[in-house]
Formats: sequence, structure tokens, C-alpha cells
Amino acid sequence: MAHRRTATLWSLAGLAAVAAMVPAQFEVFAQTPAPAAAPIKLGIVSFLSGPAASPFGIPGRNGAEIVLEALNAGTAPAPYNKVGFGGTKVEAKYVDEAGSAANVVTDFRNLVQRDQVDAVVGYISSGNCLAVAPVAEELKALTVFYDCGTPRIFEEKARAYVFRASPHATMDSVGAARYLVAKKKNITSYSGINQNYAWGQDSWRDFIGAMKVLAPKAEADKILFPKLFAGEFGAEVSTLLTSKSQALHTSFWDGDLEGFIYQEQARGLDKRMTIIATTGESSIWRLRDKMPDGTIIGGRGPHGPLAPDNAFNKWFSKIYTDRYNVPPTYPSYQMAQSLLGLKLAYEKAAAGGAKPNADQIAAAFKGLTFTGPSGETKMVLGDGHQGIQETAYGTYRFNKAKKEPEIVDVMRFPAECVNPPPGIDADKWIADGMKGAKC
Amino acid sequence: MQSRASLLGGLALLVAAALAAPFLPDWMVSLATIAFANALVVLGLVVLWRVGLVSFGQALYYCIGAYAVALTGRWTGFTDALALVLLGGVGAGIVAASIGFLLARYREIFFAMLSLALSMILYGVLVKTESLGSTDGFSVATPTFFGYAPHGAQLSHWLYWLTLGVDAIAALLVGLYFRSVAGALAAPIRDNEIRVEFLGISVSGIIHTKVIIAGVLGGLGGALAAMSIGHVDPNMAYWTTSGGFVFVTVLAGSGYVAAAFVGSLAFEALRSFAVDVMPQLWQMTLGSVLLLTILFLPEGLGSLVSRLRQRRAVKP
Amino acid sequence: MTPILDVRDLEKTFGSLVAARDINVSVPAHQTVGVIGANGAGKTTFINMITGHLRPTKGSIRFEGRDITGKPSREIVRLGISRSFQVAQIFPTLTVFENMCIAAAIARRKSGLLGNILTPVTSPAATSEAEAAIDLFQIARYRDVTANALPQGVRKLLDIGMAVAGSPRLLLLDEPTSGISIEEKFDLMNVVMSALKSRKITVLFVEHDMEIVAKFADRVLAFYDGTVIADGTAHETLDNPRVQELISGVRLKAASHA
Amino acid sequence: MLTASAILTDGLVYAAYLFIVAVGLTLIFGVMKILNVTHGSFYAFGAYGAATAVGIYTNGDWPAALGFLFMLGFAMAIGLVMGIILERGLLRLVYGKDEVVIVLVTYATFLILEDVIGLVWGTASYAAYQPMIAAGNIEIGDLVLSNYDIVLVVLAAVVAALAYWSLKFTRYGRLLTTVIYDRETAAAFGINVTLVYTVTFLIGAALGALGGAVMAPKISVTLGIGVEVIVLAFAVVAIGGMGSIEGALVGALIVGICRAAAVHLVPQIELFVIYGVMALVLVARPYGLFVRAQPRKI
Repeated sequence: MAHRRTATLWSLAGLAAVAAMVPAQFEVFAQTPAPAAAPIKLGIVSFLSGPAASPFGIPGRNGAEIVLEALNAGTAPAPYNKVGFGGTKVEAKYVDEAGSAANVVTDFRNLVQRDQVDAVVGYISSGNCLAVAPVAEELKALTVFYDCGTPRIFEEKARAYVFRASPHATMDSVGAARYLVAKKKNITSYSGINQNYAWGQDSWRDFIGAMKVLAPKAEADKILFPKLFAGEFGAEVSTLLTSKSQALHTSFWDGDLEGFIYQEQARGLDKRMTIIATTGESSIWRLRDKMPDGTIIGGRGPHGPLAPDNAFNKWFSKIYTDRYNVPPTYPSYQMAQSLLGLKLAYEKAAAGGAKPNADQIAAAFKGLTFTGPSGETKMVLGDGHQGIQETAYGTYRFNKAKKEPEIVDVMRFPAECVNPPPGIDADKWIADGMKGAKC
Repeated sequence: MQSRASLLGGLALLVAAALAAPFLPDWMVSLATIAFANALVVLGLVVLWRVGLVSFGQALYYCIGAYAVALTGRWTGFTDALALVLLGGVGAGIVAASIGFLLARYREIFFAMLSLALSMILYGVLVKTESLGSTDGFSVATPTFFGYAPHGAQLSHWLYWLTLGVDAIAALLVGLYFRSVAGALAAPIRDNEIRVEFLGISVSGIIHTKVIIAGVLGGLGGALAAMSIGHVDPNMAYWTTSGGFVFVTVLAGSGYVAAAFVGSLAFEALRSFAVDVMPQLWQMTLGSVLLLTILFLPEGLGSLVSRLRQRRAVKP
Repeated sequence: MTPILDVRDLEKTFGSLVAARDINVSVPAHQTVGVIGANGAGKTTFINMITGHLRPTKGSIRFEGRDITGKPSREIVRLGISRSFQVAQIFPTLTVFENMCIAAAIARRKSGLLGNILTPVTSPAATSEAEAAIDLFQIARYRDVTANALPQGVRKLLDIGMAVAGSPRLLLLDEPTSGISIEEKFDLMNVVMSALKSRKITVLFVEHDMEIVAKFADRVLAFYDGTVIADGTAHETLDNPRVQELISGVRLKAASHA
Repeated sequence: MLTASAILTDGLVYAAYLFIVAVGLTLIFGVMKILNVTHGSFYAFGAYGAATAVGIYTNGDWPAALGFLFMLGFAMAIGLVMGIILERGLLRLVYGKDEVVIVLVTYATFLILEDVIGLVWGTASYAAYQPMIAAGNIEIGDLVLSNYDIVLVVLAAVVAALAYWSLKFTRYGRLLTTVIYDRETAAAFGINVTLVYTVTFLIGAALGALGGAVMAPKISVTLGIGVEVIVLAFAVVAIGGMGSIEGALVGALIVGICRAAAVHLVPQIELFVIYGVMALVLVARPYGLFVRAQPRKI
């Protein structure tokens, strides 16, 4: 008898757990038959907690916030000067990307199905992008990745609803190799220190591949892969001190990059070899005079100080700096560029006047070419879903008079020079000698 | 009589949960699928916890189950969901059986630490395996059901039903196990191992069985989760994943088999809610709930039921 | 007839410490053997070696003709030797019935690799044996009391009852009356001994109280300095002058002073 | 030859870091039998505290050498305050519960404190490199060593010596040893175990914060640094034997030298070194190098 009652109680507990989730559902029902003036809803996903929050997540989020604010006010420069998206205001919901792939996928579904957002813009981790892409396809949910780098997203499968305006990471490593070879023509030896996870491994693979093509005589000496967030790099610095390499490639970012720079500087490694930091741009405003002069700096594309001197850039870096008291870094630019691309696609699809659906926006986004704060983006790879841009590398110098970081000796590489042509996988393109590069 | 009553109750709950699927929004079904898949791992931890052992490395089996499914699909193109789930369970079970020889010698915190070390070694191996995408992982082929290949909402319903089915069978078998000699010895072993040995039974043998059961359940859970998420990555073996499972175990308590399922669902709902409502403070929310559970509901959510029952029993 | 227990040249050393040496004892079935000796004389070491808790350094132990030297305790228990403990070893969070039931179910489980899993703990065979053992040891009124709430005497009875529920043929009792008040000792031993008699179990018991030894033992072994110095009927051993000088004498003197 | 001496010095520096991080954890475990996950929070708070202290200090016009001490003192004070709040406000309530349940209590606290860091210091990262850069470096042959690393090694040696001396030769140390050895007997002898617990937890918390403080100048102080440290410290402590100070020292040395050797000789296996060593040691000696299995009592 007692047990029967237990079973009943369990049923009640189960129902209660389900019921706990229901109110949100009613909210959705209430909003479905919305009036025409209802705002467009965007889900913005980036790291709001954990180690990737400070360098990427928060700048990305801030970039979205300030751009959407300007769009809603209609103060952005033309052709982005229509209010919101096509005259309708845009509302954003910010979600933390932290957690397992299961969490990220669940939160994505919640955004699309529970909150019924019109599009999701976000994702920093390549793993999360790879996990979200198939779900986005299954749900036919328009999704724009803004920062994740892996080329696999459009190489593994054709996608219909997934876009990425920012170029994939191959460009970063190829650009780094091209700049290095251009500046150090007689390089004989180089080393690499990259974090032991997909990003670090991929970056190094692309870099060494590009170096083999561009400087076949130079040899890779020390190849170091400390664990992610190792914090202490004493042994790595020692190993590198024993190397005769002229350059050191690193795709370290934020915490590890800054920690490494402090530690190598205390032991003078940068006096012996030039450091090429492919994400260095996102750290210059914190490292300031602690970033060694002469370091080769990349910013995952033409962002920040590497961005072209156009009206959009002036507008964006001004509104961002005014609000957050620090200049925008590349994640902010990537976010801005992605949002502006999405806005154009939306407005193109909405040309008829009615609110466009995901298919219409996707069709409009496909193959789009547009110009934003970081210059021109051409959606040409991945059947028009993956953007390419020019990239730029430069040499760091701290301007003591102005007390400001500077990037000098900037070299710009056209998009077709550092990106594979459509239809060819990045890995294969590099391995085959980067054929068809137009520099 | 007693077991028949809880069996009927469980069955009613199962049928209700299964029938509810078409009426619930899709995101809720997906959330419940992942929750119920994870609940299997939690059930395994409950089996261990009854004997006083906590594994901070249960993600090892979860990850093995998940990768078994994903790799089979990737290498052979085989996608039958049920067979893949069983494969995940068996694969994890084999691993559990082999490392069980080692683990069964350990108790208390040492058991927790060694299982943590083992799961972290798998994590390291997967991170090193660039051909499998390292930390990015890779996607899982869309599962089929005896040749039937559903899509969209149909797919999530079928995965949900499959998960419920596996859960039901697992719950039934674990319930029977708790009533067997080996299962009933959990409290005695926790209380007094030497006495158990002197009753003529091998304590390490029994713990070994429990490690295997927990391993199989972990593998099944991982396999189902992999199909439901559609993606696997080494993070599934990381210690924080194990920590999450232990968290739910504490939330659920070890008193009832059903608590693992309700606890897991409650946890997923709570996490979803916290991320939604306070994206910057969700860790604090989860931590506080865990803390309050330990302080005020030391036997977990399950004890709410027994408390209610006692209160009712007191009333005429 | 083969003796139920046959111990030859048994020796146990811990480093340079000799805990037991030259022990030769043969026990026929159905005998009740008392074991006496001062603390540290080697009684418990002797029991621990027979039950497999300690591995002998030298010598052999045979049970019903079968060599059991150095086997793990759980195997020895399965062969038919059980033991009780100086401090009652029971499962404190379970009730008396549950304690008994577990003991009975373990002994009655199916054989084979999965026997532990395939045998329900509350099989009819196990529950009826548990009830029988509870009745046999006269603790029925504590049947549903949690073990950590039991009085000392009942704990002892439960401990021995659990050993008996495993249907042993040889039972070793390590100081069954320790921690029990003088008034209760005889009652307790009466219950235990009649229970064991009814089950036809051969008994070896360690005891400090010579009156109890004299009353219940058919035969008494006296331990001193790790070895057996006297072996005979209760009277023979207790009257042995060396035993009186080295073991019981001290106690008798102390008793006479009191 | 160069490689060998580099391995040795790198190993020593890394071991110093590991020891300072692990010693508080092992002390708390030894005395209180608590595997303290909040140790990661102490570390993080120590690092953030140190960064704050360095910020305050470099704005003032004080001698550089004192800055290091100010930084350590500031961080350890934060550790002490946190320690007393946690021990008196929370852990006191759960003493006597299952060891594993207490681990979970500290895990929950750790989760909460992770967000507290975000609330107090925000999401931006902090730098505190000044003490390390100010310390300069010395060249020994081809190898350049940071003086700060040498200070770190000396500091670890001082902590180890202090711990050894105070456990052996002070009244409180002998009390601790008694409690570690046998809690019930200690209570029976009239030792105020509650007070011993509080003091131990405070020392452990301060040591955790010290670990974060000495590392702060070398790293970028950012969200999530605590998580990495927990597992690292657990591994060191598990290798040495939980609750053993000399175990933590030897464990740190083993891991430090193995890792340095891996980086110099076979960088591919660096990721596995710590867990590999830990699993091997645990297989051979289940309770770690310096702790013997408790004999089973009947």
C-alpha cells in the first residue's frame, strides 16, 4: 500500500518537473500571433563566463549591444541606416555559451523553439559551432557564426541555414606565414608553441604547411603543445631558449598569451626570436608596453588597428570606445560585421515588404558581398555561406609618446591570396602548395 | 505486492511520459531526452553511492558510449539506434570490467581520485587525436530505427521514446539488482566490509560488479546523449562532466531508482532556467541549489517523497 | 574418522615477533573446545589463521580432510567454517532481521559468476532461515530494531546468529562473553551453546572466564607464548599445574583476593 | 648537459609552484579529512587579490621590493577572511557527514565563488606582472633564469621548512600531528578539535591564496584559473599521499621534473604526464607514496 502511494507521489513529482517548464511555453503561445510591429528577435550567444569570456565573449557581446542599439536608433552610416532590420526594431537575447556540447545544443534549441528567435548570431568555440550546425539545419533556423575558426563547418557538409561572415582560421596561419617570409627572407628555422587542443593544433598544422610551401628550406625546430590554460611555461621558455629559431609561431590567446609573454619577457626570449602572435590584436590593449616591440601581430582578419580606414570603421570604433572606454578588438569587429551582413540579407529578402522567413533570408545572404567596419566580406566559400576577407599582419610597437599601442609595417593580403578557392578544402589547398592564390 | 505496486506506478509514469511527447514542444522533448539519457549515468552513480563510493570519473564511460556510437557511424555507416545504444553500453561495460580489477581495491576518496585520473587519461588521448577533430569533436550520423529514418520533430520523438525504453528496462533491472544479494549488500559493505567477507562473499567482487553496472549504464547514457546531441567531443570525458553527474546524484539521492530520472530532469530544467534568467550567475544558482540540497535534504529529492509519505501516515 | 579440523606445525611470525608456533591440534566433529590463555598468548592469531584472516608462515590446516591453508576467508566460510568476533561485527544501519537475512541469503546464493546478482536477498529460503535463527537465539522481540540500538548482549547473539545462519559445520567464537556483565554471561552462553548443539555445530571458543570454560567445554586448549601448553578435558587442563601457574593461577589468586 | 640542467631547473621551478599550490590542500585533508575543492577559489581569490594589491601599490610611490610582500600579505589576508567565513559559516554545519558529501559541499561553494569573482572583479582579466619584471633575470651559460622563479623556489623551500618545523617543534604542530594520527584519541585527551579545525582551515586557505598570489605576476589573472589548479593540486596530493606534507613535496618534485623532461625531450606526451604519473603511482601504492594503508581492525 505504502509503495503504491510512493509511486503516485513519484508521478506527481515528474509532472511537477514538467509543469515547472510550462509557463515559458505559455509565454510562447501568447506571443505567436504577434502583431506586425513585433520586434525581430535575435539570440546572441557567446562566452559570458569562464576564460574565454574576457577576450572574446564579452567584446563580442558588447559589439552586438552597441551595433544593435545604433541600428535601432537608425544612426549607422548608409547603407545600414534603416531602423533596425528593414524598419523593424531588433531585440536581442544574450546567452552564455559555457558548458558542454549538450548544454550548448539545448540552449540553442531553447532559443529557436522556446524563445522563437528569428536568427541566432554567435559561438566562439569551433566545437560548439560544429555541434550547433546540424541542429540549426534540422530546425531550419537561420544561424550566423561570428568567431569560431574551423574550416570544417562548410567543408564537411553543405549547409542551408548556417552562415559565417568571418573567414575561417586558415587565413590567419597562411597570412602569418606570408608576412613572416616577406619580412625575414633568410629564415632558416622557426618554432611553434600552441595550446594542445583543436585550435592550437589546427593553427600550427596550417602554419607549418604554409611555411613548407613559402620557405621550403626553413626547418621547424621546437614544436611545443602545452596543455590549455597551463599557466606556467617555464620549461617551454627554457626549451625555446636553447633553440636557434629566428621566429616563434603562437596561436595562444588571452590568458595563456599574456602569461606566456610575461614569463618569456622575464627571461628575454623575445630578444632572441620574433614572436608571431596570430591573435595578438585582442591582447594589445591589456599588454600595452608589455607586448614586446617587434612582435608580429595578427587579429584574425582586418580588425582593430589592422582594419581599413573606412567610414564604417570610424563609426564603429567611435561608438564602441565611447561606451566601453576601450577600443574594440577583433571579436567585436567580427560580431559587428556578422550583424551588418545579416541586416543586409534581411532587408534584401524583405524587399517585398512582408516579414521574410528563414529560407528567404538565407537565399539573400548566400553569395552576398558587403562592406563593414573591417572592409569587404565576400560570401563565396561553402556555396556562398562562408565569407572571405582580406587579412593584414603588422609589427607591434608601443608608442611611448602617445602611450598607445601601434601596429606598423602593415601588409595586407587580398582575400584570394590567403583563402582557398571555392570547392577546395583548406587542408588540401595548403598541402598542394596553395595553388591559385592571387596575391 | 510492494514491488508490483511500484512497478505499476513506474509503468504508468512511463506511459504518461511517452504519450506526452507529441503534445510537448520540441525543445522540451529534446531537453527531456538528454536529461533521461544522463539519468542512466546518475543511476550508475546511485548504484555506487549505495556502497559509499563516488566516482569523479564516470564521464569516462559516458564518453566511451558516445564515441562508440559516433565512431561506428563514421567508420561503417551503421546507424541503427538500438544496436548502437547497446554497443555503447557493452563497450563501456568491457572497459569497466577491465579497470574494475584495479578500481575494486579502492575506497572513499581514493576511488574517486583514481577514477578521475582514468577519465582524464581518455580525455588526453582524445585531445591528442587530431583525426577525430581533437577538442572540436565530430558529428554523429543521424540514427535510424530498424530501417526507418525519421527527421525533424519525428526524430526527436523517436529518440525520446528510445531513451524512455532503455531507461525503463535499466530501472527495472537495477530495481531487481537492489533486491539481489549483491545489491542488498551495499549498506553492509559500507558499514563493515570485514563482516561481509566473513559471511563468505568477496567484497571486491561485489564492488567490481557495481563498477561494471555503473559503467554499462554510463555507456548507455553516453550513447543516447550522443545521438540526441548529434555531436561528440572529448569534453564528455572531462572531470567537470563527471562532477555534473555527481551533482545530480546528490540532488536525486540514493533512496529510489526513480529519483535518478526525476533528479536529472529537474537538473536540466534548473540549468536551462538559470542560463535563461541569469546568464551571468548560473554557476552560483547551481551551487546554491546543491548546497541547500545537502544541508536541508541530505537524502536528496527522493527523501521529499518519504517525508511526505511519513507525514501522511501520521494523519489518520 | 577424519577430524573436522586438523592443524599441523602451525607457525606465524611478524618479522622477528613469533605470534604462534608448533601448534598441533586435531578436533573431532561435534566437540566443544575451549581455548584459554593470557592476552597475547596467540589465541586470536590461531583463530585468525584458521579463518583465513592471517596467512600462516608455516604448517598446514585441514578442514574435513581438505587443505585450507592460506585460503581467503570468504572461501573458508563457503567451505563451512564461520566465526564470531570479540567486538560484535554487525551492520549497524540494518535491523536484526535484515542482518540475519543477509547472512542467510549469502550462504544460500546461487553459484556461478552471476550468483550474487541472480539471487534475491529475500528468497523464501533466506527469510525462513533468518526467522529460524532469530528464534533459535531468542532475540525475536528485537527483530525489527536497528542494530546500532541493540543492548550489548543482543549484539553478541546477533553476531553469532549471523555466523550460524550461514550453516557452518565448524564455528569459532572469539570471546563470546567479552563486554558482557557477569550476571548475563551464563545466560548468554546457555542460549548460544544449546543453539549450536541443536545445529550439531563443532565449536571452538576463546574465553577468559574459567568457570564458563569448565561448564561448557568438552575439551580445553591452553595457549602460552604462542603455543599450546596443555590439551585435555576441561578438568585435566584446568588442573594442570603449568596452566594454573601461567594462566588461570593469576586469575584464581586475583579472585581469592577479591 | 644543457638540457639536463634545464630540465632540473625547470622541474624545480614547476615543483615549487605545485608545492605551494598543493600544500594547503594536503594540510586540510590530513587534519580534517576534507578534500577541499574551494582550494581552487582560494587560489583564484589570492591571484585576484594580488593583482588588486599590485595595482594599488604601483599607483603609490613605494620601494619595489616591499611590493612583493604587500602583494602576498594582501592576498593571504583575503584567504584568511574567506577561510573563516567558510569554516565557521558553512563547513561547521556539515562536519561528521560523509567525506564525499563534504567534497560536494566544497564543490558547490566553489561554483558559487566562481560567480562571486565575476561580481567583484568583473569579467576583464588583470595583470600583475610588475614584481616579476622588476626582479630581472640572470644568465647562466646559455640559459636565462628569471629571478622571480628563483624567489619562488626559495619561497617553496621556506614554506616546506616552516611546515616541517612547526609540525615537529611547536605545541600547535604537535597537536595537529595528534589529530592527524587519531582524532578520537586527540579529543579524549582534551584537545579542542574544533579550534584545531578552524585554525587548520585558515592556514590552508591562506596557503591557497598564497599560491594564487605568487603566480599572479606570471599569469593573466582571469576567470576560470581556479578550475585548472584544483585538478593539478589533487594530482600532486594523490601522488604524494593525501594529508602528507612531505608527500606533497615529493609529489610536486616528481611531477615537476617529469613534466620538464617531457617538454624538453618528448613534448607530445606533456598532456599525459601528470595523470599518467598519478595513475601509475596509485596503481602501485593506492594511498600515495607517503601514506600507508590503514591496517584492518577486527
